[in-house]
Parts: sequence; C-alpha cells; structure tokens
Amino acid sequence: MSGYPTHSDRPRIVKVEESRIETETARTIFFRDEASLKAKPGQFVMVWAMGADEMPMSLAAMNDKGRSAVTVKPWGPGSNLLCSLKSGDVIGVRGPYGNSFTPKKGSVLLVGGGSGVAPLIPLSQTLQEIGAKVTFVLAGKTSGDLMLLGEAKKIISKPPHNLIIVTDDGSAGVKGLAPDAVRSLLGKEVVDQIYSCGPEKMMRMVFDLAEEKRIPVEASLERPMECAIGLCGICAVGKYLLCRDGPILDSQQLKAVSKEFGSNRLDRAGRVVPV
Amino acid sequence: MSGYPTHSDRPRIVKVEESRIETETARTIFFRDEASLKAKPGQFVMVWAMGADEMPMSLAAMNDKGRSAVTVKPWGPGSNLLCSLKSGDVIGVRGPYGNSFTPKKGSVLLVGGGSGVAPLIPLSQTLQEIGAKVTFVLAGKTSGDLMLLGEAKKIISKPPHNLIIVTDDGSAGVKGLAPDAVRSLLGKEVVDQIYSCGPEKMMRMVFDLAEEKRIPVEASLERPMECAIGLCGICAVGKYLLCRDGPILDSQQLKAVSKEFGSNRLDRAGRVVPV
Amino acid sequence: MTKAAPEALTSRKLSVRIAGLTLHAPTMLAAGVVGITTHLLHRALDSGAGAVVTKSIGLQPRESYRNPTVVGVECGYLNAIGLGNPGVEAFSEQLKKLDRGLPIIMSLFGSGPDDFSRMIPILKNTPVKGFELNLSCPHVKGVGVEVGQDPEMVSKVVSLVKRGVKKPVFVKVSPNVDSVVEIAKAAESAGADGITAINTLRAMTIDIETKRPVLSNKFGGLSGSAIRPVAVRCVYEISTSVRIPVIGCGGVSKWSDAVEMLLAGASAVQVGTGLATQGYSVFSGINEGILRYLDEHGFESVEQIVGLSHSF
Amino acid sequence: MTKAAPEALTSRKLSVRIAGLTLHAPTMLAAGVVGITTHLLHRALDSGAGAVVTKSIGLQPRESYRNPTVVGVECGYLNAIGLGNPGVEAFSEQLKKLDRGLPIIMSLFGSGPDDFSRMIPILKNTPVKGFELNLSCPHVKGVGVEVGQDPEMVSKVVSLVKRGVKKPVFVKVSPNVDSVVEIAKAAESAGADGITAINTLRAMTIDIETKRPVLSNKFGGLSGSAIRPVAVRCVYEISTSVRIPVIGCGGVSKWSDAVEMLLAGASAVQVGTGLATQGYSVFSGINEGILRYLDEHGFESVEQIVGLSHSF
Ligand SMILES: Cc1cc2nc3c(=O)[nH]c(=O)nc-3n(C[C@H](O)[C@H](O)[C@H](O)COP(=O)(O)OP(=O)(O)OC[C@H]3O[C@@H](n4cnc5c(N)ncnc54)[C@H](O)[C@@H]3O)c2cc1C
Ligand SMILES: Cc1cc2nc3c(=O)[nH]c(=O)nc-3n(C[C@H](O)[C@H](O)[C@H](O)COP(=O)(O)OP(=O)(O)OC[C@H]3O[C@@H](n4cnc5c(N)ncnc54)[C@H](O)[C@@H]3O)c2cc1C
Ligand SMILES: Cc1cc2nc3c(=O)[nH]c(=O)nc-3n(C[C@H](O)[C@H](O)[C@H](O)COP(=O)(O)O)c2cc1C
Ligand SMILES: Cc1cc2nc3c(=O)[nH]c(=O)nc-3n(C[C@H](O)[C@H](O)[C@H](O)COP(=O)(O)O)c2cc1C
Ligand code: FES
Ligand code: FES
Repeated sequence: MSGYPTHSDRPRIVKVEESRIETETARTIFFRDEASLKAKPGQFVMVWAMGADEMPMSLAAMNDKGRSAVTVKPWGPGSNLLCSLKSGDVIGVRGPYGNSFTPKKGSVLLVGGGSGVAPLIPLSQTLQEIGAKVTFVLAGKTSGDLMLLGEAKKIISKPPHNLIIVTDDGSAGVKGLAPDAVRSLLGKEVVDQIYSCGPEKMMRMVFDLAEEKRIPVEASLERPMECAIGLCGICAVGKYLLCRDGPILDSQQLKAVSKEFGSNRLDRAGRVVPV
Repeated sequence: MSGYPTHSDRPRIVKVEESRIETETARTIFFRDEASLKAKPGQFVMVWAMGADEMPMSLAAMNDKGRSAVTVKPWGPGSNLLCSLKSGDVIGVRGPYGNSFTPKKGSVLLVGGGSGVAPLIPLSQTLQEIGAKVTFVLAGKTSGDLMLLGEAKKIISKPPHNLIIVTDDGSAGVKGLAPDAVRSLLGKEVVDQIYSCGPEKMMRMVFDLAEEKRIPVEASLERPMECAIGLCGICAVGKYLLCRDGPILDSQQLKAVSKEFGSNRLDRAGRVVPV
Repeated sequence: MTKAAPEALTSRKLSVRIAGLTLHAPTMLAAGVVGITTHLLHRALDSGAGAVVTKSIGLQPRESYRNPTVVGVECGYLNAIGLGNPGVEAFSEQLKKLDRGLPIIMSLFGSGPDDFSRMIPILKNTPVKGFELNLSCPHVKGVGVEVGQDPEMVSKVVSLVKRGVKKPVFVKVSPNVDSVVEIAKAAESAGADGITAINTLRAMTIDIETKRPVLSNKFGGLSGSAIRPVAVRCVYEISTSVRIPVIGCGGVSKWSDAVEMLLAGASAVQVGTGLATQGYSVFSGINEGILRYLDEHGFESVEQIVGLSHSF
Repeated sequence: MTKAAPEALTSRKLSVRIAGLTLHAPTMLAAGVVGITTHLLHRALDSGAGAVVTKSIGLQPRESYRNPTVVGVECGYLNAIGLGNPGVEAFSEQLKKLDRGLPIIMSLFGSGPDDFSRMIPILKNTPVKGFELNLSCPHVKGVGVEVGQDPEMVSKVVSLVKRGVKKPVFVKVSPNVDSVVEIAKAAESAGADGITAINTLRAMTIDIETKRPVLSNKFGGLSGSAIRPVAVRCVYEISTSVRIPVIGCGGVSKWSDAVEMLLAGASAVQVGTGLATQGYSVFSGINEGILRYLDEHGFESVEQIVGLSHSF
C-alpha cells in the first residue's frame, strides 16, 4: 500500500499476514508495521477491527523476522472479529503506546495467564539476552487454553531457565492456579523480580504473595480504553491513566491503587464495576 | 523577549536597534532577527509597521555584526511610520522571502537607484568576496537622495572596483540619469553581468541597453504584496509571482514580461495601472 | 493541593476571580478530558490546574460509543466519545468523597429543559463550586449543539438551572453556529455567570485505504491546535459583546497560547487536548510561562492582561 | 494546455464530468488564490489543474484591506484580503483576451440580489464555463457568509443568477453556519448546479508581544490543513443530502487529502493554501497520486471512488 503520511495516533492499515491458531478460539495475528518493530516488551497497540471495535492489545512479538503480532482471545464483537480474520484481511494499528517492563538481571519470575502470556514472550527473550535466570509460569484453564506455548518453549529451552505449565484441571503441567505455583516456587527459590500479566485477580494474588516476601512486582493491567493517549480517562486505575502511566504498574503503584487492583474498574459509562 | 515558537509566516517582533539617517526622510533600520541572518542578497522580508501596514523590504544588511537592516523611503502610511521609529520601538518581521541574485565572477555592473540600492549593498560584498570586478552605479535625484552611500564607499573602496555616483542635477558625481551612465560605461568596458534595483522605468532602460549588447541582467522588481507566499496573486508580473519567482527576474524572464516590465502593474484592487 | 507547590502555583499574580470563584491560577482542565473520576480530577489540581471541569454528566448512565472514538488528524484530534457517563446520581455520589473546598465545576448535558429539571434536585447536594452547561457537543444527536444553536432553548435551560442551583453557571458554546455572540448574549440575559468558548468543531476523517470513516460514529469533534484561531476569535467576539467573564478553550497547550487567549478577552483558559500532547505537566508549564510573561511585560497580575487586545 | 502534459495530466481515468463540464482532472484552483490575472489562471491550468476559479469579483472595483492581510498560524493561514478586485467590468474584459475553451469558473460576490442583478448583463458576455457564488466569505461585512447564512437569501440569489446566465452555477458554502446541509439544500432547490464546500472558518490571531490582532481587519478566514476535517465532514453531509455534485475544498495539499475528499463525496477538489505550501506543482502532484491510488486499488476512473465512504 502506497506510503502517505499519517498521524501517529491514526490507525495504519496493515494486512494480516498470518493468523495462527493458539487455542480453539484464540489466534495470534501477524502483521507488518514499522512503528511496532520499535516497541518495547509490555507496550501495546490499538487494533482496529473495522466495523466492530478498536481495542488495546499487547504486542506478543515486535520483530519476528520483520513481523509483529498480537494474541487475541475472543470476548466481544471486536476480539471475535479479529479472531475470524484470514491472511490478506486488513486491520488498523496505532501506537505503540504505554510504558514497558523494566528488564532486570538476576533470578526473575514471569507469571502469565490466558492472553496475558503475550507481552511476557518478548520480555522473556530480552531477559535471557541480558543474562537473567528466567522462570516462566504459563497458566490456562485447561491444556487447550494455553497460549503461545510453542513460543515459550522455544525461548525457555534449557536450564537454568525454567518453564512451568499450570492448568486448573491438570490437563497439562501442574494442576492448580498460577498463584499456587508461585507460592510453592517462592518457598523454594530466591526471586529478585516478578513480572505478571493475565486475569487481574490472579495478578492480585501473585502481588500479595510477593509483598509478603518483599519481592518487587511489575504487573500489566487491562482496562477499557478509548483514546490510549491520556484524554478520555476511562482507563483510570486510581490516579493513574493505564494508557500512559501503564499498562505496567510497579509494586509501589500497585500499593497506591490497592483498593482498585483486583477489585474494580470503570466500564464504558464510567461506572465503577468489578474487574 | 522570551522565545516561543512561531510560524515562519507570522511576524516576529523585533526591536529597532538603530534608525540611521540616509536622506532627509529615508532611514536604515537595524534589528536582530535569527532568520534574516541567513538570508541571501536580494531576498526581502515583510516588515510590519504596526497600525499602518506590512510591506516588502529588501534586506540592506543580513548580518552586520549580528544585525540585519532595511532601508526605507517614505511614501505612504507604512513607510512613513517606519521612518519615524526610534531605537527601542518594535516592528514585525517575517521571511526572508523570494529568490536571490546569482553572484557571478568576471566584470559585473550594479545599477541602483533610490532605495533600490539596498539589496545591491550585500550583493556587492558577496561579489567582491568571490573575486568579481565590481562597478557600482549609485543614483539619486540629488546628492541628498543618495542612499547607503557610506556603505557603498566602504565596500567599493579601491580599484579595480569602481563606484560611480550619478545625480539628476549633478549635485554629486556625474550629472544625468543612471541609464546614461550605464550607456557610456557599456561603450567603454566589457561587462559580463548587470544587476539592477530601483525605479522600474530606470531598470527597463538599463535592460534595453543590455539587450542590445546581449549582456545578461538580473533586475529586482517591486510590486504591491499581500501574502508574500504565493497565495494572493497581487504581485503578478506576467505569469510570475514576484514574491516567489522573484523579486529578481533574469533577462529571459524580463523578456517574457516585456509588456508589463516598466509599464504596468496591479494595484491593490487588482486593476492594471502604470508602474 | 496535597503537595508543596512550585512558585508559579502559589504566585498571587496568577490568581483570578471568575463569577465569584477564586482560582489560584487561570488554567483549568476542560470538560470531558480525563475528568471522569475523582482521582483524576484531583491529579489535575495537584498538577497546577486552578480549577477542573468534570466529564459531561447526564440524567441517566450512558455508555460511550464503540471505538474508534478518538483519532489523530494532522493538527489535532477528532473525538466522538458519545458523552459516556455514569449518570448524575452515581457521579454526584463519587464527588461527595472529595474535599468540599476543591475548585471543581461539574459539566452537564441534556436534551432540553426537562432533562435539566430532573437533574436539579440531585445537583443541589453535589459538592461542586459551579456548573458548566455543555450546550455544544457536536456529535451526539439531540443534545449539545442542537440545543445550543437555538437562543430560546439556551435561554430556557440557563434560567431553569440558575433558579435551581445557587452556584455559578457557565455556558459552553459551540463554534458550529451562525452567531456565537447571539448565543452568548442569550445565555447572559438568562442569567449565566460566564461563557466557556469553545467546544469542538464538527468534523470527520476517512481512512483512504479502506474508504471507511474512522470514527465509529462517523462524525466527531475537532480539537487541538487546529481550532485555536477559531477559539480566539470566539473569545474576542464574545468578550467584547457580553459583561460576564469568558473562559477560553480550544487548542491551548503552551503558555503562549494561553496568553493569546487572555489577551483576546478570556479570564481563564481550559486545556483539553494539550493533556494528550504534554501530559499533566501542561498546567504548570502554562502557569510558569504566564508568570514569566507578566514579569517581562511589567504586569502585576494576570487579570491586568485580560482583553488587552481590545484596545487596538 | 500549452505544454506537453505528463501522463497523469492526460490519463482518461482522471477525467470527471461535473454539472455538464468535463475536466481532464478533478483538481481545481480555489477561488481567490492567485486567480486575479489571466496569466496566473493560465499558469494553474498549465500546471495540471482541471479547472480554475477566479478571485471573487464584485460589482465595483474594491481595494484589499491594508496589510497584514495574511498570517501563518500553527496549522494553516488566516487571511483577510477583503475581496479586493477590479470589478466585474474590468475583469470580464481581461478574460476576453483568453482562449474561449479554457475551463475557467468565475467567482462572484455581492451584498444581495441587487448586486447580482446588476452584474448579470456583464456576465452574459463573459467567456467562462460557469460561475461560483461566494456566499461564504467570513471577513467582509454584508457580503459572503452574512448572505450565505440565510437560506432564503441563498435561494433568491441563486434563482436570480440561474435565470440570468445560461451556464452552470456553483454555490460556495461556509462552515460558519448552524447547518451547512440546510444551505446546500436551499441552493439545490433554487437551481444550483453544484456546491463548493467549504470556504474558510472565521478566526483570529493575536500577537502576544504587542497584544495586537495581527490582521489589519482583526478577523480573517482560517484555511489549510487545520480545516480539512471540517471540510471533509461538510462534503460528506452535503453529498449525502443533495443530488447535485459537490466540490471539496479546504486543506487539500497532498494526493491523499484529495482522495479523502473524493471518498467523502466530492466530485472534484479545489486547492487554495496548498499552493503556498507546495507551489504550482501541487496540481500535478495530486493528479499523479490519485492516478496511482486508482491503479493500486483497481479503479478505472476517478468517478468510481466518489462517495465510496457512504456505504459504511
Ligand atoms: C494494555 C492492554 C493490553 C491488552 N492485551 C490483550 C491481548 O494481548 N490479547 C487480548 O485478547 N486482549 C487484550 N486486552 C483486552 C482487550 O483489549 C479487550 O478488552 C478484549 O479483547 C475484549 O474486547 P471486545 O471488544 O472483544 O469485548 P467487549 O465487548 O469489550 O467485552 C465482551 C464481554 O467480555 C468481557 N471481557 C472482556 N475482556 C475480558 C477479560 N480480559 N476478562 C474477563 N472478561 C472480559 C467483557 O466484560 C464483556 O462482558 C488488553 C487490554 C489492555 C488494556
Ligand atoms: C521585493 C520588494 C522589495 C522592496 N524593498 C524596498 C526597500 O528596500 N525600501 C523601500 O523603501 N521600499 C521597498 N519596497 C517598496 C515597499 O514595499 C513599499 O511599496 C513602499 O515602502 C511604499 O509603501 P507604503 O505602504 O508606505 O505606501 P503606499 O501607501 O503603498 O503608497 C503611497 C503612494 O506612494 C506611491 N509609491 C509607493 N512606492 C513607490 C515607489 N517605489 N515608486 C513610486 N511611487 C511609489 C504609491 O503608488 C502611492 O501613491 C520593496 C518592494 C518590494 C516588492
Ligand atoms: C476526548 C474528549 C472528550 C471531550 N468531552 C467533552 C465533554 O464531555 N463535554 C464538553 O463540554 N466538552 C468535551 N470535550 C471538548 C473539550 O472540553 C474542549 O472544549 C475541546 O476539546 C477544545 O479544547 P482543546 O483543543 O484544548 O481540546 C471533549 C474533548 C475531547 C478531546
Ligand atoms: C488568500 C486567500 C484568498 C481567498 N479568497 C477567496 C475569494 O476571493 N473567494 C472565495 O470564495 N474564497 C476565497 N478564499 C477561500 C479559498 O477559496 C478556500 O475556500 C479556502 O482557503 C479553503 O481551502 P484551502 O484550505 O485549500 O485554502 C481565499 C483563501 C485564501 C487563503
Ligand atoms: S484510554 Fe483514554 S485516557 Fe487512557
Ligand atoms: S504577494 Fe501574494 S502572491 Fe505574491
């Protein structure tokens, strides 16, 4: 498509180059976008599913041989449409937006659930590159719900790195919830930093465990978003705008929003509702 | 005055640092303006005489120890106001606009009359710097009407350069009109290039003489201007917009506008009137 | 104010009185921009805003339009959020958790006198310093500018609200009208305490690859630098036509923009889109710049420069 | 056309028919921009414009306002030239020197039906392809938008001119109105052959050092990129409400801007301020870009993309 100047906050139209099956319904969508190539692990883009919605999506890949990707779990009209797209269909992308994880050397623990695994994939790669010892807890309801497992296995391929699979029903890996796995891990090992993304209640439990041990956490939260540039306020978590100050909050910030974190959010009418 | 960003086509407010007496009524106004420092000989700025008018003025100096200057002859409200300003008063300046003279080595002739001497001053300096042999015909009605004479004398101070002063009444230099002096010069000397600025009828006569001898001319014309950026059309000379394609036209262009050059122009109602 | 404020935030020179309210600085948060939670309102105040205006609140809860609701254009942004809001009851409850003294102005919208009458009983107990009537939203049918284009309707709504609440009422006007002055005068006659000028301009953008209007609502409001010259014009025209104060809004993101508005006749300025381009520091940046300007030009107070351009 | 034209200028794909006129390309010179002499009109045609509109001409000669009449703002320009023009008689005489076949459209302004009636006898012999009625100038009292805000007045003027001249008549509308659609419909009912949307937005800028409005007329019209989203919206609204063709104008300086206008429903585009930012090459640049777009998207003609955004 012929290049013409666009505003950085205007959707850029890109072709879906591949839609890879993650679970029965979830897909990882690959596309080519200059600006996404330069994103940092944890940043997100606004993905325009034309005719349906525009949604924030963490980048699951920034530069996989020149392609970027998002992993989408269908919930409503927008994400459903995205998951139904075929190669050659188009989407709009703007961003990348938001802050990014702070990669730390030492012994680090990544805890991802559902589509929350997405931003942890590029992060785990960076962490390995800078010499961290990476433990990755990858959780899903059942074995069929595990996302980006192939990518994770490729990256976390040999010791000292460690990939721990957790399912609610035990159909793959350890049976239980991700926080259970984290509790037992923290009992055995020294962890210098925790990174987490996934269902907010899961992250809250991980955070509370980490607080007991005074282990710093960076958690990537989700909120409805409209503008993604700090205008509409709908992404508020306490005094933070998740689109600009987040999506990643650190332990200090998480403490400051302790009342909201894992409990409630705004809906698209600005009403306070449970997360 | 504190710096804040302005559009390049918006007046920048500058202080008059000095208003130097040129003739009984004409003044050279010095000011400091970043953008004017980088102008080339022949370019002009739009000078805002607040409350009265905004007018095109050739730069008589681009960088005289960090100062730029315009030489103004009073005609109407705008130029009158400019000539009445004192040090510390403010004017607005936008530009520089337009093309510039093409400095050539060899034997060159400059012909300036009235305030038209202004752009020839920085040009003569450049010409000397690149090694041209400069003859400067500086004309005025009487000795009291000669502008920028001091500057000219400073630059054209010794052979092979030559300053020829011409007045209608012979009160200084040679008696006669500038074209007379040019005619006699062209009879005696080889001239490779003529540059001219001043009353248009004078320039036309100089151009016709030069055409006979096939000497290339660059003449800086004057027209009413409104926008100075190629929008309003009021500065039209034939198909040229003097603010963008000019103010300097070369022999080929002058031939193309032969009907208008020295004869007529548009007034501020777009009517064709004599120059 | 919860933190020690830098000089600009505390300088008496910046303080303005508008419609009986004293603001420590003439820089306000514009309606609808982040002002949807008490935390975010508070953060704007902590960042130097002299007052904050809430998101526009209606009688009933209302969801925003489907995304895209915001899109960047060459010189600003289009938005068609759709007046999403939790409804006057829920929002008033939220506000009650805040310190009563804070300079919060509540923005209201409605489809006519009826809506406003029904909100009034709730507004009586809402702990805000004043109200701003959004009679100027360009992208929601039946409310906003469709109300605000009709001088009679403006007059009705303003008198009604003024009778109902005992606090200053500002009327926010739209440039999408034949005569903004006529609307402002109607508001003044009906008892408005001030005019906020302007809301966004009705606008649209189309994606040329897919040929689709980008906003889900197709039409939205243009804000940002693009509209500043229109806003400055409205402020000038209104402030030379009415006696009540005018608050300038539209494309203000730098101190020099704010000074231009003040010179045009605004008693204070609001910042919307500037928050996206500059972040929360936009307030202190503008305040400090204004203070510098006052000092360099020998003024004792920001009130001295309001409307100075009128003398030319 | 006096010169050999590059491919884009001669491609049949670019040709459009509007109100009975055939233009070799959908890119026109906007009214008032350099079109004050026959030479300059001709130069725009030589540079690839499919048609050119003259400066707005009135009954009597009229001087422009004192400078400053044009000033740059962050995202465009303000101008208050003041409708300076040599009067309909002198200008018609000038036009007679030109080749009769050239696609020249003459822009006219007047303070009401009277002015227009008195121009008609002269216009009958003026060698132009059509007329554009400037009922939308935002900065001259009594003409332009003050006429163009009143649907009845629009109707009167249009019927009158249509009866008097046997050529296509376009009506240029202003965004400074309650409803641009209402005005366009009034023009259509009165017999207009097309609508040009839009003229500039009434605006102002103040120099903060001297506190002066920059323009000598204080108020002027905002043009350039800043107004494109407003123009696109007006084109969309009008073209979905009337059956006559719409010509899009406002902030077009790149081919992608032009395509956006066409998709919005414009049958052709006009370029004003783009001439200042891009020079005369703006026309060929846009034409070539449109052609590339048509090829890449598999369209046979520019007419196929007009209004394609309406289907969403
Ligand atoms: C920074 C950020 C990054 C994100 N990254 C991703 C990502 O990589 N992959 C991804 O699939 N999504 C991600 N999301 C979530 C995504 O933006 C959408 O919220 C989600 O896709 C649902 O959108 P929708 O419009 O299809 O559904 P909606 O119409 O918004 O929702 C339909 C229903 O599903 C419920 N629902 C939606 N999302 C969830 C959820 N996460 N948990 C529980 N219930 C939910 C809603 O409450 C509603 O009832 C991210 C969000 C943020 C803020
Ligand atoms: C590129 C360019 C460079 C210029 N440089 C200079 C410069 O360096 N110095 C300078 O003084 N002027 C210069 N001028 C001319 C200047 O812009 C004004 O036209 C002039 O100063 C008169 O402006 P005004 O508004 O005061 O008078 P106006 O109100 O425009 O004119 C008053 C009366 O004087 C007549 N008049 C104005 N100028 C002339 C003239 N040159 N010859 C004969 N009659 C005239 C007018 O026709 C009118 O009758 C330049 C013009 C151009 C286009
Ligand atoms: C995202 C967004 C939401 C807005 N919501 C409202 C609103 O609810 N009520 C209102 O009166 N104005 C609303 N506005 C308009 C602004 O308050 C302001 O009038 C306009 O944006 C112009 O100012 P700016 O250029 O500083 O943004 C909104 C503007 C934006 C950008
Ligand atoms: C310097 C200038 C002069 C103009 N003069 C006229 C005019 O005489 N008649 C008219 O209808 N429009 C006039 N306009 C408006 C333009 O035709 C056009 O509608 C407007 O500038 C928006 O288009 P743009 O953004 O491409 O410039 C003028 C615009 C400019 C910038
Ligand atoms: S999404 Fe709008 S402020 Fe964050
Ligand atoms: S001065 Fe306006 S086009 Fe040259």
